[in-house]
Amino acid sequence: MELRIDWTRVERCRTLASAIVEPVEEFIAAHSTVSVERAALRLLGVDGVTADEVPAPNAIVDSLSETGLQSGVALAFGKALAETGLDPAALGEALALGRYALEDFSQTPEQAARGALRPHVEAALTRIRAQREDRAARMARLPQLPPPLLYVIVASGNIYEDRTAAVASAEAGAQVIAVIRSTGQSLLDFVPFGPTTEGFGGTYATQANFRIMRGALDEISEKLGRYVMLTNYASGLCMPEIAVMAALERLDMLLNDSMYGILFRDINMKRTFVDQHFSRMLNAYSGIIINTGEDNYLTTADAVEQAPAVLASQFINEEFAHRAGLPDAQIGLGDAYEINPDIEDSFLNQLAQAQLARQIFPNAPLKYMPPTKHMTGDIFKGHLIDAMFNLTSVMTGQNIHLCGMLTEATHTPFLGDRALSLENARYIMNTARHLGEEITIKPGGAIEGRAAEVLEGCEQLMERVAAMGLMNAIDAALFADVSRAPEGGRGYEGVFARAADYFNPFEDALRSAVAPVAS
Amino acid sequence: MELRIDWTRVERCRTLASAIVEPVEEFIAAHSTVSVERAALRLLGVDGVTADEVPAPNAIVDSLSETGLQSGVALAFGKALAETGLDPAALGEALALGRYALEDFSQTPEQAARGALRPHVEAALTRIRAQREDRAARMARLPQLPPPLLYVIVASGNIYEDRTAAVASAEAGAQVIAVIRSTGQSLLDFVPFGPTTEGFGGTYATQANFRIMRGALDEISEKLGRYVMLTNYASGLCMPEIAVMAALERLDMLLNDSMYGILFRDINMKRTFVDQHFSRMLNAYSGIIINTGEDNYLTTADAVEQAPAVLASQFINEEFAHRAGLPDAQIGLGDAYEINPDIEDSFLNQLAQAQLARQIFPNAPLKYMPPTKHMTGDIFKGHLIDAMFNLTSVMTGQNIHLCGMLTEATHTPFLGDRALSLENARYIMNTARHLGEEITIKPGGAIEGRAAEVLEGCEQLMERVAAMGLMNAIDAALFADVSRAPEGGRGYEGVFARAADYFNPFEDALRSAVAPVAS
Amino acid sequence: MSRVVKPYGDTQDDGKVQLSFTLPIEWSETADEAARQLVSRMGLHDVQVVEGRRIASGFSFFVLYASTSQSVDVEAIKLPSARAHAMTMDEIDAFIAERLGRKIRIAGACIGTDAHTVGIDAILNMKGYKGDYGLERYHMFETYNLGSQVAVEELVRFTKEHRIDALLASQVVTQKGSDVTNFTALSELLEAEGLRDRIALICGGPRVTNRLASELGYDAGFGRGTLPSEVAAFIAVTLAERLRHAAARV
Amino acid sequence: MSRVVKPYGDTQDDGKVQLSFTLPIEWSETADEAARQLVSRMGLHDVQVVEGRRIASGFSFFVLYASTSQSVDVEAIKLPSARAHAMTMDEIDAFIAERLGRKIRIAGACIGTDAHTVGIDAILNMKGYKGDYGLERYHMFETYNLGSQVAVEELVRFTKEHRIDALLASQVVTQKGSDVTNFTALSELLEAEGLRDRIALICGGPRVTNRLASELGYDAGFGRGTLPSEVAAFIAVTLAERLRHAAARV
Ligand code: B12
Ligand code: B12
Ligand SMILES: Cc1ncc(COP(=O)(O)O)c(C=O)c1O
Ligand SMILES: Cc1ncc(COP(=O)(O)O)c(C=O)c1O
Repeated sequence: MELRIDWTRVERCRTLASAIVEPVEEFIAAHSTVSVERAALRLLGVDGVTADEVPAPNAIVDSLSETGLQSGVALAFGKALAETGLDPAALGEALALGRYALEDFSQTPEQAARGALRPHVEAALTRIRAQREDRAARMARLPQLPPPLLYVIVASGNIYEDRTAAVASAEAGAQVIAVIRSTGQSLLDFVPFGPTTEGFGGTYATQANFRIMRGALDEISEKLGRYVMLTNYASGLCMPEIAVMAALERLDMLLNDSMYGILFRDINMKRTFVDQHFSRMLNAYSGIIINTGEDNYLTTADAVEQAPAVLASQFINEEFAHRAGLPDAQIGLGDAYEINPDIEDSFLNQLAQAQLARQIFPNAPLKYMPPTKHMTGDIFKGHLIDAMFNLTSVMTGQNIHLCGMLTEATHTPFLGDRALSLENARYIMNTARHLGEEITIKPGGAIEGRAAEVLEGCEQLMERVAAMGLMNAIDAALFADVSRAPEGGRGYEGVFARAADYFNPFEDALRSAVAPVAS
Repeated sequence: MELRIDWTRVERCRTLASAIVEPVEEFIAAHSTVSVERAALRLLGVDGVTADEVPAPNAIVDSLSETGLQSGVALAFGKALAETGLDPAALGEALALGRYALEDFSQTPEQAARGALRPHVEAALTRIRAQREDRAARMARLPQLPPPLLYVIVASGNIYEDRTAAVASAEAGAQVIAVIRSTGQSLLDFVPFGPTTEGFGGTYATQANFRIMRGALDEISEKLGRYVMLTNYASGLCMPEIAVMAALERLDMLLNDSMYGILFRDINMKRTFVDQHFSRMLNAYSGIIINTGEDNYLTTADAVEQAPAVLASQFINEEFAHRAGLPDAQIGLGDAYEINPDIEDSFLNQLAQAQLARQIFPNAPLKYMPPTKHMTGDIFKGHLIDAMFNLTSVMTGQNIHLCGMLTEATHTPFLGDRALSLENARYIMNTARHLGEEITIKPGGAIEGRAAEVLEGCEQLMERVAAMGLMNAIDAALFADVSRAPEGGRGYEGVFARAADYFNPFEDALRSAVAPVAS
Repeated sequence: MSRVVKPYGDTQDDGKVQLSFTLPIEWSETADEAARQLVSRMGLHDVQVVEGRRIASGFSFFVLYASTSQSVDVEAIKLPSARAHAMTMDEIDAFIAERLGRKIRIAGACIGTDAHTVGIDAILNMKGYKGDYGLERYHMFETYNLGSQVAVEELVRFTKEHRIDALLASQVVTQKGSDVTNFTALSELLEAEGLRDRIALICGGPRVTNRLASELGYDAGFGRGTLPSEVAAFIAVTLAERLRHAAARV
Repeated sequence: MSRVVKPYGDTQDDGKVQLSFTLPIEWSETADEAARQLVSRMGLHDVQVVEGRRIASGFSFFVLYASTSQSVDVEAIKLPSARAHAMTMDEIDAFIAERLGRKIRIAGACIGTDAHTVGIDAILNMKGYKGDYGLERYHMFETYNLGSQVAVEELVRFTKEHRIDALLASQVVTQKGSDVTNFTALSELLEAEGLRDRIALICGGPRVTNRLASELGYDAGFGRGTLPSEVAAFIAVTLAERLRHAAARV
């Protein structure tokens, strides 16, 4: 059911995306953030918390002077490594407990620091590569069900209940499990520590929680004979650190959007741009598929009106991702089924939009988000809206399919809700498996017309954004009707200009390992 | 979404249908049944019951000698009319109460009888015409919602609860209300009398119940500004009588199949053929749309295998209907969504079948029956199967749409079930209203292939039926895997050969009013 | 040993239950509250009316979630299962040949005015159900399928005439308790005719449970999803037991 | 006068209710029976387990229909409705001008870590909700929308500083009772700061009911489907009443 598309417009949009992203990339190259630095420490093996429950990476980065920070924490930490002869984990603990201070070692020559770091950097990258290879081996051995990948969320607030839920979902047909974070975590400028059992509307993303979940899913994957993927959320104030944890614990996907935090969490844009870049380089190296958050445009604003903005955001996310070295196969661009279900022919518009994304991004594993905004307590109607979403997905060949819940308006999913939801997806996708291949879209009809309209609107929007620059465009509320100032929002204090001697061994290593992709 | 169809095959099927029906029509012309005779009495105005609760029409027909019967009850009754000077209702009562006996008047000349009957025959036909005109006027004044006509059943067993349910359904969007009959009524060789409050799995079809329901629906039609139709079941041992009641009480549709009773209720085939003919002539005259029962083939046997038999039955029902004077616009041919929902691409097969019927019978108001057989106690899944049925219906332009119930496997519908069901239909049909127009079917693809296969299978089946004759074919279990002997089954004792002086003034009047339609 | 369980929403023992129903009242905030109170009276707490709306004049529909404080001890459930004797067709035939040494005579019907024969056919017909052969296919059964809408009197007459060993009655329509009425009529008539003790009396249908069957004085009841071999095994084992008891009494 | 109603299936007072839930047990006939018993213990009768199946190891899902013997007297429900004062925007503005003679100062926020602003925005923003204008559009309101994830302390500070007359708190996330926790924290802090009596304190969110609000010591609570004008009318009437009472006391 191919649409005829004006490909010159598509090319123009890609050119515009590059023009839009280029200046931001220059800013990124000249800056770092506290979270990038903490991520470097985590990669080296620093973990744990202080007596006051402050995570060691935070304690250490916060202990740096401003100039110390501007050179990158790796340098100071490397010096201490060289002097103390401790391994990074032990050193991190000692620093966190205040047994040493980084400034004690400021006189150590840079070369010694680099030398001391080298084996640990290598070790970290080796660990990540090992996880990547392990994943590849498991996926080859434990093949997945026919596409799309059915994706469900667990969100009880308690990692152990989540584990039960995840295993049950996998048995019921889920191919991807996402552990939704507690409200507020994305605004924390640190990553909580250890297994957690208390969250609201979700469960904290901690490395221990990642590990518990990965262990359970590995076990059930073996039992089921198919690899079940795990995902979590990076976007927020700690994108780089969560990317590290995900790499180490073999998550398979990660929510990672170049603008989500800015628009939807009022996180400073400069902070977000720098953070997303580093975290995406890591994602690229880890073989993790990112999931972008275009669905969020549609939860507050009207889905018909916002369709061009969604497409524009997909182009921009793609460009940022390419620049961070992510190949198409790892760019899970988002879209959502959020048009008011009571509009006549709304299904046709949904089809148009989904198929348009499919054709414009043929190699991206598109991530399709379910209806949420128009879901109500009428679970019976909700189940039907989900069915039409499932139908659209299978007709247009989406890849990552977040299953809608009939109880969307009521509570984070119950175990039984997830079973019904998976059954919904399986039934619809099976009964209409090859429908998309057996029909053609009427040339010049309503569906093609809608697709053309969206593409045209997208191009116009991107022209405006390119003309004023991305940061000013966001300031001017060109995305999601939200205005964010370049210096406003949370976490701006954590952004800093790199000194001339700024040093981040991981960035260097990743840059040579994951080359930017030409869009 | 037109299918390319081999029209020479379609023509061949129509030729075969004519060849199949022709000999049966000869049989019909030479016979009558007790129910046809009772229908004549009812048309004349005979009603009520004897002291033993035997309906007056039964008591009177049963009182005739064999030869008396063979001349038609009208003759004997006409003689009594002439002699007593009573009006038919009063005469009927007097006969039922045993105050007179028909044989008392056997010496009266035939001419006197005919003369006495004439005004009452005229009056009956005038009443029916008046109802037909009343319907037309109401429908013009109170226009219906966009097609298809949403049709729901009420079946509490109690006509007063049914009335509540019918009004509520109309408010919730129903355009047609069917009152389902109690189990067993189709095997009764009489029609129960008066309002009834006790039925099992349905409510008795009585003239009083018809009237109660029609009254309630007329009232709500005015309130809603759209005419709500009423329907009930004719097929069974009393097809002609129920056709009379429906004509008099202004029902708008009637289940009336030329073979249903034979195959699914083990009613004698000769009885059924004669009865369906007379009842359909009446339906034609009353402007009542018949609904045929092809869906029943699919409730016991496999829907994929039986598809050719369904189509064959549609051709045969069409031919019988045409011979009884029904124009296409009054022939609601049945089909159903009964393929196992868990078969891959089952939706494609359903589309193929529904669209095939649509194109072969372009002027017939197709009646599309919902999934029943594969519905289970899992009401959530059931609601989804109904949704795909709804989608098929709107895509292929079905006309009369019997709404599926999520509780199909559990109970006759609750008031709330019907509301959910109507909401399901409305949502799906609205969100995908013009989908059928916006797509084309891949030439030579799976959908077209399936349609061609069904048509071919149908032709083959009809060749066999034509070769052996319809009665023998039914004996040989060529339909629905059920074998019925020409002289077997219920009600055969009520079939009789017409004597040379057989007289049925209604048949004569109807034959000249409703001319057979050329297929 | 006991194992007490509660409904599971997303947390062990949260007791979460979903409900829906219609109330014969016009929708309003008060109607929502009426729905809430009604569910509270069922002993549920944390009642949330997540949907309440008018579906017709004078009728409102509600969807609710709530927590029950009730629980049930799964280990304490003593359910005499009619499906307990898993055997294959060949095993059952061999078992009958050995223990009874003769064919078992079986009659089945859909009784009363019920015409839903698919279920009883699934049990009796050669073809069977879900790949499990029907009773007609067994060497050691002689099977009579009387079809649909068979009056209880007729079935009892047939049982007497054909010296039936096992009688199978089906009921699918359950509205206004018509199934219970017909099942009861059958067992009472058999009793009255002095036939009850001689036969294995079995009922079935989608709403039948073995518990209901014993309440009605049947030897067993089979519900949705029954396989023919489950019924066959039950008949074989039951009649063999009877023979053993009868032998013991001699 | 009383009007006692029961759920309506297809017959007046049949009491029919649909339920579904998950039990943490492997599916079997016994599991069906456990589900049945559980629902019986809720005081329901004629319990029918129409669906029971395994959804994962150790978990089964059930759908049931049953009849409740409970009923509820609709006339006896005394529900202080927060939505009782139907007025248009112009009427409300006029009412405030006449009764209070000054603008009402309103602050609204989504409190705690909750970021769901769509609901409170629907009430406050110009644009409003379902064609009903938001409070910002009223001449006689001066409105501050503090947005999302506003700490209770910050909101109370703001209330004091800006001499707020009516405070609107929203909570959409309700998991583990976080909504009740945050609402309670807010009202307690206002109390502690001596501000509570001076303001109209209002909460809202999809799971809020006016009943819950009064339990938590709020003046009113607004749930799903609330229109801005309903809130506006409540604020106007409540503050006018207070003024009258205060005047009376002088
Ligand atoms: C097919 C069907 C029909 C066909 C029946 C064809 C036939 N020859 O059987 C037709 C179209 C004729 C029909 C008609 C009617 N039907 Co009907 N029908 C159904 C339907 C769709 C499927 C039933 C079925 O075949 N199930 C498949 C079989 C294999 O399952 P089963 O019966 O449960 O049998 C299994 C077990 O229960 C068990 N079993 C069953 N019997 C026995 C007996 C013994 C001894 C044993 C050991 C085991 C056993 O073994 C079987 C295999 O596992 C159901 C809805 C549904 N989806 O369930 C409605 C349904 C049963 N019908 C219903 C009704 C009301 C009717 C009518 C009365 C409607 C009307 N007024 O016109 C008519 C009248 C028929 C009559 N006189 O009885 C209602 C019954 C409501 C109720 N609970 O009272 C249902 C539930 C639909 C509804 N929701 O309204 N129906
Ligand atoms: C949109 C949405 C989002 C958007 C929010 C964007 C935004 N700026 O608001 C985004 C995508 C960001 C989001 C995120 C999350 N969400 Co959210 N989200 C929703 C969704 C789809 C719709 C909510 C909505 O906008 N409703 C429309 C408005 C108009 O309705 P309303 O809020 O009820 O408001 C009306 C009335 O209640 C009332 N009202 C509301 N507040 C007030 C206040 C006052 C004073 C008054 C008078 C009246 C009033 O008036 C309004 C108009 O009538 C719901 C699901 C659903 N369909 O309901 C989930 C839902 C609310 N989200 C949920 C969750 C868990 C989350 C997350 C925590 C998930 C996660 N872990 O990542 C995050 C975190 C957000 C956070 N920190 O709080 C859950 C909450 C579960 C629960 N009951 O606890 C829901 C129910 C989804 C689910 N089933 O899991 N979400
Ligand atoms: C891209 C992206 N990142 C992160 C999140 C979750 O963020 P938070 O924890 O702030 O709700 C979302 C939520 O939808 C998202 O789309
Ligand atoms: C054509 C037709 N007539 C009549 C009936 C109802 O007949 P009975 O009352 O025998 O169930 C049906 C049932 O589906 C039917 O399809």
